[in-house]
Amino acid sequence: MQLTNRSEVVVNKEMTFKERLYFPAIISGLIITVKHLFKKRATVKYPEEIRPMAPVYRGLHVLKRDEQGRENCTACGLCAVACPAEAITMTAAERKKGEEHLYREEKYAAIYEINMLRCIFCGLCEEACPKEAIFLTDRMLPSDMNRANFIFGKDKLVEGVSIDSRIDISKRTNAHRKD
Amino acid sequence: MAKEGDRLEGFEGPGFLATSLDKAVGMARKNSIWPLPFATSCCGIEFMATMASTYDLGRFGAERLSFSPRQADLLMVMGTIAKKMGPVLRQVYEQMAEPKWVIAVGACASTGGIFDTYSVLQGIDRIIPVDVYVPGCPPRPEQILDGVMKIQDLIQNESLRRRNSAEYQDLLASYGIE
Amino acid sequence: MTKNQQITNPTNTALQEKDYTILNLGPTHPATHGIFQNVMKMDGELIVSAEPTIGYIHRAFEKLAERRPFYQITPITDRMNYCSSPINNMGWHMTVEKLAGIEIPKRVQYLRVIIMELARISDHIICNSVIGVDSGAMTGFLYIFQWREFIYEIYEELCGARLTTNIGRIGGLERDFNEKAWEKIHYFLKEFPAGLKEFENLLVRNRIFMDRTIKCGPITAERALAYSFSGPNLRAAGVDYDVRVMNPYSSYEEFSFTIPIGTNGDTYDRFMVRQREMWESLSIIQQAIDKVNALEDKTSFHGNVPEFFLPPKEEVYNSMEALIWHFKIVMGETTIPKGEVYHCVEGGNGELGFYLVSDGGRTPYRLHFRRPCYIYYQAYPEMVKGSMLSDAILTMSSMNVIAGELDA
Amino acid sequence: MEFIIVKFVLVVIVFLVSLGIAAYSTYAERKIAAFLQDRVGPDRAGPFGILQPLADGVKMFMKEEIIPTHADKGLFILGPSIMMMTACMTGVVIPWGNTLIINGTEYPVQITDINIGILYIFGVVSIGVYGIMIGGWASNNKYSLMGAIRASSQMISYELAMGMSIIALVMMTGTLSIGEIVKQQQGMHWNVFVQPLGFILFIVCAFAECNRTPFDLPECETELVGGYHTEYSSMKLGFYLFAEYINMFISSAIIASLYFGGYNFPFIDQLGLPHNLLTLLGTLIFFGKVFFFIFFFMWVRWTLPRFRYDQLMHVGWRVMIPLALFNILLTAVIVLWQNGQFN
Repeated sequence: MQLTNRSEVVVNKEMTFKERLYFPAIISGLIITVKHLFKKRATVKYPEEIRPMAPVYRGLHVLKRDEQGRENCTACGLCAVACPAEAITMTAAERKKGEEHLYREEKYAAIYEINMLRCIFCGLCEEACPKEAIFLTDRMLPSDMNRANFIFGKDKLVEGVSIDSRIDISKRTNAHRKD
Repeated sequence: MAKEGDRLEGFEGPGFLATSLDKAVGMARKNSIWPLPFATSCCGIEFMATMASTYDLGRFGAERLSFSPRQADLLMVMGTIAKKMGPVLRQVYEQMAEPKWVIAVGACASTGGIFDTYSVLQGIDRIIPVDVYVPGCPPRPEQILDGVMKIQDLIQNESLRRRNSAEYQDLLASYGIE
Repeated sequence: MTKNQQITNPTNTALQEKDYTILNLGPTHPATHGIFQNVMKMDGELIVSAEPTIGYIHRAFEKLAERRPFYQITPITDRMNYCSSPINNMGWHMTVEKLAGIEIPKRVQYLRVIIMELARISDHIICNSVIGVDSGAMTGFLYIFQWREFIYEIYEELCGARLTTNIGRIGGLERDFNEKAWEKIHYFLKEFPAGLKEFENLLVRNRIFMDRTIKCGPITAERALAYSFSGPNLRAAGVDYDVRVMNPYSSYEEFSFTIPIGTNGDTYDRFMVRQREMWESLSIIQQAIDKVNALEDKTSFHGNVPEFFLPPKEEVYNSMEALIWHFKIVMGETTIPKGEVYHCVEGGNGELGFYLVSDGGRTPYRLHFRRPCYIYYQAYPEMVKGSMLSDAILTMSSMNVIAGELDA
Repeated sequence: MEFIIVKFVLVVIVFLVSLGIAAYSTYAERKIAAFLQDRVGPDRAGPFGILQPLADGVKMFMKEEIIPTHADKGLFILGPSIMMMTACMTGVVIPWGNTLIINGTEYPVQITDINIGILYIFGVVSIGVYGIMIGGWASNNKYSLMGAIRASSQMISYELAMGMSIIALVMMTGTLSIGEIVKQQQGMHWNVFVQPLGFILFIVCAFAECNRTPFDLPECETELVGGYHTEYSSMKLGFYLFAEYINMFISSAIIASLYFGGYNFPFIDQLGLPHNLLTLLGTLIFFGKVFFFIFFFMWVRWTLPRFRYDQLMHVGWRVMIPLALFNILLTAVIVLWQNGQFN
């Protein structure tokens, strides 16, 4: 049945005498496979070597601090709304006097939990965040034997205060949404 | 698992001979895991990637897939398990020969993931005991390999007697598996 | 071997119901891709009748989508045909854009074409190499899968994920292609043909493979149309129907490519049609790159739709309007007009349709996915009837039936 | 007495070598498959994964034995036992080397050179089919049963062609003793040059007899899950898998001795080495040939797709057997002509 003039029959089911003999095709197949004996192995031996990942890879989340070491998150809840898997929960708290060095905004997340087993790493939370607080990073999440360990609280999500323990996300922010 | 690891060192434990036997058998078992890929959806494709040349699960001695549960050591549940599939999964688990381990790969198998709906089982640990959870949707092959290595650690430190112990029987009983 | 296809048991007439074997193929059979059950009535190795059962991986996509804002449905579409999730993503975005009447710049359309054709290649790689695996030739799979792995790398540069990409947003792409992505695409275009050729050499003219696949699970054009087949499976039956040509989207009308068709819709036809489509996809990608380079517009990666596309972060901090849009979009409070729309794209394995009914609320009123696999699977009993068990398995893998999409 | 001791030592050596080579064939199979597929293969059990067969063996021994409730218990155990036993028995008649001269006595490096060696091998191999058949039947599983049916019909069909291809060889050599056949191939007079068609038929049948791809229908994973051994676990499964590799080793040895001169190699007389050293060298060369064929078995396995059941039968009955008959006819004509019967 012809609907357009762009079609072309691409199948040839007639076998030539040579193809009927089995052996020519078998031998050429054997030659193809044996050539690979001498090729470079494609394998990346994972625990010893690590395959380079794209800097924009969507892996383990991080809650960023600003330059002065204050948490960016203001517990607006947009990430929780945007999460299709409903993996994020948070409880907001009012910043008290004397805590200005801890939290950038007046409101902060007292509890911030991501259920890493629910999370589908789609990156919508990162996009939804208006405060550049949550980012997905190119770190991998390790497996675990205990299901309860996958509820990541602030202790595991917030990056360290010292400069060394900061997580570099500059590649993401630069590449991200720049007109 | 840590408990058994400790007991290996102790004097009142099964004794030196037994522990070295445990260790030798553990070494052997850990390097000869035959996985049963229970691949239902997306994670199955990533498992293909794990089996393929770039990651090569075969390095861990695990390239011999055994689709028959009798011969498998490791049940890898990959992908969504719907409620209709639950009994099947459980039957496969029951058919496996001891010692057996289970790894839940991906969000769907571990918790149901994004599919919090009427038809999806919210985690396979509601019907069978799970040893290692691998997060991600789907996890990278590296993460799957990481999970397999965790299983290897478990196997290495497992006492030969664990499968006969009362705790293990209780664990199975709590899932209603005799 | 053509004569042997329709072997019938000489004692067939004398057989009674109790003489047949009932064989349960699945739900955990190694060759059911995903989860199906086929209850086969067997006469020795011959299949007398097959009865497929579905629902083993029903995940209620449509219901799930009906309580999600439009932009959150993209990750759900990822998980339908997970071998080519970018096509699903793009299809969904285009559906919403069609309903909301959003204009997409030419550059974005071409970029989308590149992504979709890459996805098509990766889908066909899986399908064709799995035909190889199911017929016993494992090695070709491992050779060609390295190229799929490379496509994963390209995806990773584009969106940050390998399989479930969640690529693109309503109104455009979430970010422009970076240098590394372009580099990798060019490398792919240069090196992949050799790999594909090698894979073809390994199987295509091998008599064992030809004997296995020719006349295996055939379907005529009439029956295929009656079942409303589409995609490579329909083309293999000899109907040159391609959504990209018949109902162009995303500027596909500007590209020139041939529609490969087969003759009688058997496994070999399906294999060859997919194989040729990969070559066509390569040429389409090349044309798209040329078109992108020829455009004046070098930067745009989304349409000018502030009510759908999230503003850049700097603007969110500095302008009140952008902040309001940001909140409105994330909360799903953007106004989508009332109405209903059907949009279809040429997915990895057929016409992937989205039927969307909107009542103007924040979620779809009703959303139906036209999943091609669901349709193919209806024809499966007819296609395998009278053939052998091995044929049934090859037919299954060559139809590229994907459980996640089938059961939705 | 001395005779018994010598034979006993030989038997033990051959038995251990067969087992060792079979064990390391599993390792080789994995490594070769990996190398052909751009992978690395097992490399974490010991250096280069060299302890992999050991790990597999220990694991299988320590695994739980399952005998399904509906299985016939006696036959279920009998299946793998027959398979393993017959696999180990065939090594008896293969000449592993020339004679060794110790203290003036000549000892052949062959357990026994019975004058119907070829028939013995055929007899033992055909018993091996029962291992698969009984195992598949006793499992009481439809997939196993199908595997068993496939295996038995395949073995029977291909044994015929195999036997016929050998008949031509026997007509040329005039003996059924393998030791004698090898001796006749002194130097470079290998039978493969005079019986090329017979060799091709024989090696194709050897593939079928060993259930290797492209003839691995009895256990083809994607159709029958595990084929005849679907229900087997632990060491019973191990026996099945192990027997397959021993069979492969023995087939390679038979191919090497029947068609590739066994322990003979060119210029064997011109080296001027002591007899014992030559014998040792010959044995090494023989094993080299065997290893090449084992490699060939694996190489083919990881390249080709498999046949379908009816195509397999088609090839067996309508291609192989006529060809074998033609080969017999051709050989007969040539033998008669050489003997001057046509003059």
